[in-house]
Amino acid sequence: MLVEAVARDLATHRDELNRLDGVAGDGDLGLTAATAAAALLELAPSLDSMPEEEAIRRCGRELATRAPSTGGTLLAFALMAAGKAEVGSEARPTARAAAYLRAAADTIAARGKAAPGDRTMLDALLPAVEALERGATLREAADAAAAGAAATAAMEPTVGRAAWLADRARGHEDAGARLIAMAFEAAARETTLGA
Amino acid sequence: MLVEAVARDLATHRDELNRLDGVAGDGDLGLTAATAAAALLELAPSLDSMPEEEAIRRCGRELATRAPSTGGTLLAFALMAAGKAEVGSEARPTARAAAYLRAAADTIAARGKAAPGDRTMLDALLPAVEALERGATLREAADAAAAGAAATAAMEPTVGRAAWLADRARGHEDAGARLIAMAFEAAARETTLGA
Amino acid sequence: MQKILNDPAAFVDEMLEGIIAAHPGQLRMPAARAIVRADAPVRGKVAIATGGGSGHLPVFMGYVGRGLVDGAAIGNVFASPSSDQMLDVTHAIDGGAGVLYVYGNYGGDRLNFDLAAELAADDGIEVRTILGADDVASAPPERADSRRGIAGIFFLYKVAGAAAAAGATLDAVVTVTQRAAAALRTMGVALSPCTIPAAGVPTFELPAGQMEIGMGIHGEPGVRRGALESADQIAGELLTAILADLPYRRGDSVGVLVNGLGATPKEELYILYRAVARLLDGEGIAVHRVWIGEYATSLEMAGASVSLIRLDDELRGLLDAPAETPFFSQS
Amino acid sequence: MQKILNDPAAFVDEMLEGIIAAHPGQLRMPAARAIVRADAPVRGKVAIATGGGSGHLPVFMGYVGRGLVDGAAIGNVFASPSSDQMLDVTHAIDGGAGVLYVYGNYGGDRLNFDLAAELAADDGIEVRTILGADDVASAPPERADSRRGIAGIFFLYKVAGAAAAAGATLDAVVTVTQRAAAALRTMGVALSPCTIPAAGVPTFELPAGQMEIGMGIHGEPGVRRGALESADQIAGELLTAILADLPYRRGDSVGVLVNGLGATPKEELYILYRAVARLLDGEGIAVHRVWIGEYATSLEMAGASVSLIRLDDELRGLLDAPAETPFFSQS
Ligand SMILES: Nc1ncnc2c1ncn2[C@@H]1O[C@H](COP(=O)(O)OP(=O)(O)O)[C@@H](O)[C@H]1O
Ligand SMILES: Nc1ncnc2c1ncn2[C@@H]1O[C@H](COP(=O)(O)OP(=O)(O)O)[C@@H](O)[C@H]1O
Ligand SMILES: [Mg+2]
Ligand SMILES: [Mg+2]
Ligand SMILES: [Mg+2]
Ligand SMILES: [Mg+2]
Repeated sequence: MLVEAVARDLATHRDELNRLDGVAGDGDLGLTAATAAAALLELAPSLDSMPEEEAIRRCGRELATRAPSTGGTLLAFALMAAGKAEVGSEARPTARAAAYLRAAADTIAARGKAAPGDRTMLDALLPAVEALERGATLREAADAAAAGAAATAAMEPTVGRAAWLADRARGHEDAGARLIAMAFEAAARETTLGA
Repeated sequence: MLVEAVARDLATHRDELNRLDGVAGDGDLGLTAATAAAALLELAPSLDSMPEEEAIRRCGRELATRAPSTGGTLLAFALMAAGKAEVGSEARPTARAAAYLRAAADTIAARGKAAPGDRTMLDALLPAVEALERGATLREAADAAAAGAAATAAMEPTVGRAAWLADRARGHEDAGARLIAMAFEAAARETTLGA
Repeated sequence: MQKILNDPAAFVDEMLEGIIAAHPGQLRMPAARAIVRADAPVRGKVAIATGGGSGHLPVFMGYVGRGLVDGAAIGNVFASPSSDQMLDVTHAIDGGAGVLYVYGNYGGDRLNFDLAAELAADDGIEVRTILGADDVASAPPERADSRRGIAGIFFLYKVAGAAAAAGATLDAVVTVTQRAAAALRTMGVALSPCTIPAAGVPTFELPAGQMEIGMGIHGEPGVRRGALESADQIAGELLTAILADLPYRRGDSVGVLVNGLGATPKEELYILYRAVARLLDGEGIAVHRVWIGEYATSLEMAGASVSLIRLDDELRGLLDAPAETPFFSQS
Repeated sequence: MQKILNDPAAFVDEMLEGIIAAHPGQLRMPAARAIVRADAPVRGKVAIATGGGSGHLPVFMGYVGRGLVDGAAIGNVFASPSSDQMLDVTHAIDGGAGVLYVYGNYGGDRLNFDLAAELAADDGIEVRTILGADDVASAPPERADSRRGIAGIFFLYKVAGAAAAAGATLDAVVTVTQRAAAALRTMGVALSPCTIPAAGVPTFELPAGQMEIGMGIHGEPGVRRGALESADQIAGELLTAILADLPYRRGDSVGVLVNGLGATPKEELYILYRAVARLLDGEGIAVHRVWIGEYATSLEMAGASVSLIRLDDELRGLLDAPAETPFFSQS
């Protein structure tokens, strides 16, 4: 199942995410990711019986309670909004994903007062959403997210903890962007394998 | 001048004495020695005009005020007692030294409630005193002090900080004994050079 | 990781168990990770809530008590508590006169406290918010509202808590606490990193012989890294930045907080204060009262911060008022 | 050496200048390195003097104040003050009702305090002495009078200070403080060394991943060195030794002090206390009151100690009495 695959994968990147977050932030995004992953793995069995939208909202509520850091809370808001997105029930999986994730990205931008280029998760998420909206496969969306994350290494941080000493961050990817890219990568791999 | 030569020499052994004291004690005997040395160097010019006994007592009072650690205070008491020892004014320098230092050793033993073999300064001082009492030269007394200090490496500590975990000290000379040996060595060297 | 703990994942909950076990007459935990005064709610009194990540004791729950704050929501180390926890605290302390949230200006805390405030409003509780944003090193004056909150928040707790204890209305507490926040500046220096227990390795590297001026209390970047300087030089650099920022002027009366980040001995804090006192004296600024010790820590980080708050008669009275918690007592 | 200081040789004097500058209303320095209550001597009250080496704040001068001690003689880091200083303190605090010396059982301090007591007696001041010798790790019971004094001395200050403040005679203060000393046991664990500023290098090595159980607060050897264990295991090992030594028994009422040595965060002290509380509960020993924080430090050493004092009604009353110094306040 997708949630489980992504959660299991994220937990393995704990130290890398901590290290990236430590470059300019407080070095705990890996811990947040691991906590979130554990929470989602506990939750996963109960999701099977729910409609897709409800399952997505449920994941968001779980993150809000169990992983309430900046990154975790923004993702929680994002998932809660995604689960309320207008999605044609007939739509193909990638089209549904595009609709959910557009709502997610808009919510992060609004709640985080962040714009593209601000060196945040958004810089990995938006390219993936746009790719899906153009009809790309999940594999292609994951590559777009990875490219977006890679590009953050050259960006000036202007929001979040990283904004406080811009210089130290340069040359390192934003931790939140990397996390998004990892999640897409795990999802793409799972979908391919499962297909 | 003897006081100056010994003081100047002791100050150079600061780190070695700290290290030895740190093996089983609190690692500050070198600092005490350096502080004492600085105090004696300040005092030295004024000593020239005093009778020998008074100069010795004055050194003791200076240590009592400026270097009041266990080692420093015992030496202070020792010098104050030495300066009151019965010394034939006709006596040769090494005989006078023997009398002063016998009083010093007795005082350390009494005030410190320490006996030979307890792994203290006394284990370097007593062999030197005994040598002087047998008519040895200062050079020979210094060698006796060094041998006495070396022997402390094999002794069980029973007094002072070192008594608390006997094992850790084994194989290392007692810091206070080493200090005494150093002082004799510096005195012997100065006397030879000056002779 | 030279730490006294059991399972790193249980760090926060075991610490809270220890705190409740140690101080049952003064503190209680009405819901998970929600710490309030044992006698909360105090009927008719404006209630003060705070909260944030763990690893900063006595921030946050160390200030829960008489004359200070009424409750605190406690997150994982360096991570925000959830809006649920904040709402739990809000309900447990609400005495019918409104609730003031006072916490540090960090993204996660803001997102969650704002949501909690909305939910509390739905439940009919009036909530107001004042952010600690005292770290002059974290942003230039033109972006002062994006500054981090660090040790100076102690003064906001003290002012808000004393005003509320004296019976002020929510509006009055907000007004005087806002004046305190506007008159408050802090800057710090870090001499070593710290290790989040669950991470197991230091958040960043700071080589021996180096210091970072302006570092945040979670290891966020400072304004410059360089060779470790003398206490007098450090005091000079911190005070120069602080004094120019408000600015503080000749004739001002100030409260001073010299805060240790965790591993720095009190001896060193007093050597630092000696330099601060001389510099303030030279500037003609009068010290009304000083607080020196560990008021907002960063686990076992070595380093210190200096906070100044410019005082008027009302603020002096509130700072001098008695207060008592298991971690802080002033009579 | 990651320290905030100027000249290492000026460490003690600059710290004292900082303390006097910070707390002029509460403390004064009538002679070099002699710190006394600003209002000393208190006429007719038994005066309590203490002192010892620097590097242990709030020990020693942090306990100078109302309800605690009247004065302290301050030595170099980890080195005894001189008998002159002790005599200066004695004269400055003598209120005509006699003076009690309470200090830790270390060679240099004993030699100097004993000489000071003799000189004070020559000046017509009656002086009595009680030694802190609470460290069970430092000698077996048959040599209990050679034990080191560590953090438990806080309880002796508290008891003696409260009794003296209540107007007890010198004999009465001595009697109750001796009872406190006899009912008091401490044991600690070190997780890192510390550096004497003037020495510039750590006093000893303690590799990461190791701990030393029973180490003294100047780095004196403990009873065993081994792999760093969990908080629960450490609490078990410390309490086992402490409980067996007095021994403390089912039904006893105790005061508990969990003391941080310098670099260990309060969070960890509370995790340690959680384990201590469970163990005491299991033994049927009732905790009357706890003190948790930095009460006797060893510069920036990481580690902690646990002290127990068995209480009777009189001791409970004295421990609960109010006290106030710039470093400690209890109401
Ligand atoms: N205002 C914001 N808008 C969007 N994303 C943000 C914002 N602030 C931080 N982030 C993202 O969150 C990540 C950090 O998450 P996390 O470690 O949970 O934060 P913190 O430890 O500061 O609470 C950053 O790498 C960035 O991608
Ligand atoms: N009771 C004693 N009698 C004689 N010598 C002693 C005694 N105790 C300690 N010493 C000597 O003093 C030395 C330590 O001196 P010092 O470092 O000044 O002591 P401390 O730091 O414990 O005050 C020891 O190496 C030992 O030689
Ligand atoms: Mg983070
Ligand atoms: Mg020593
Ligand atoms: Mg965080
Ligand atoms: Mg010493």
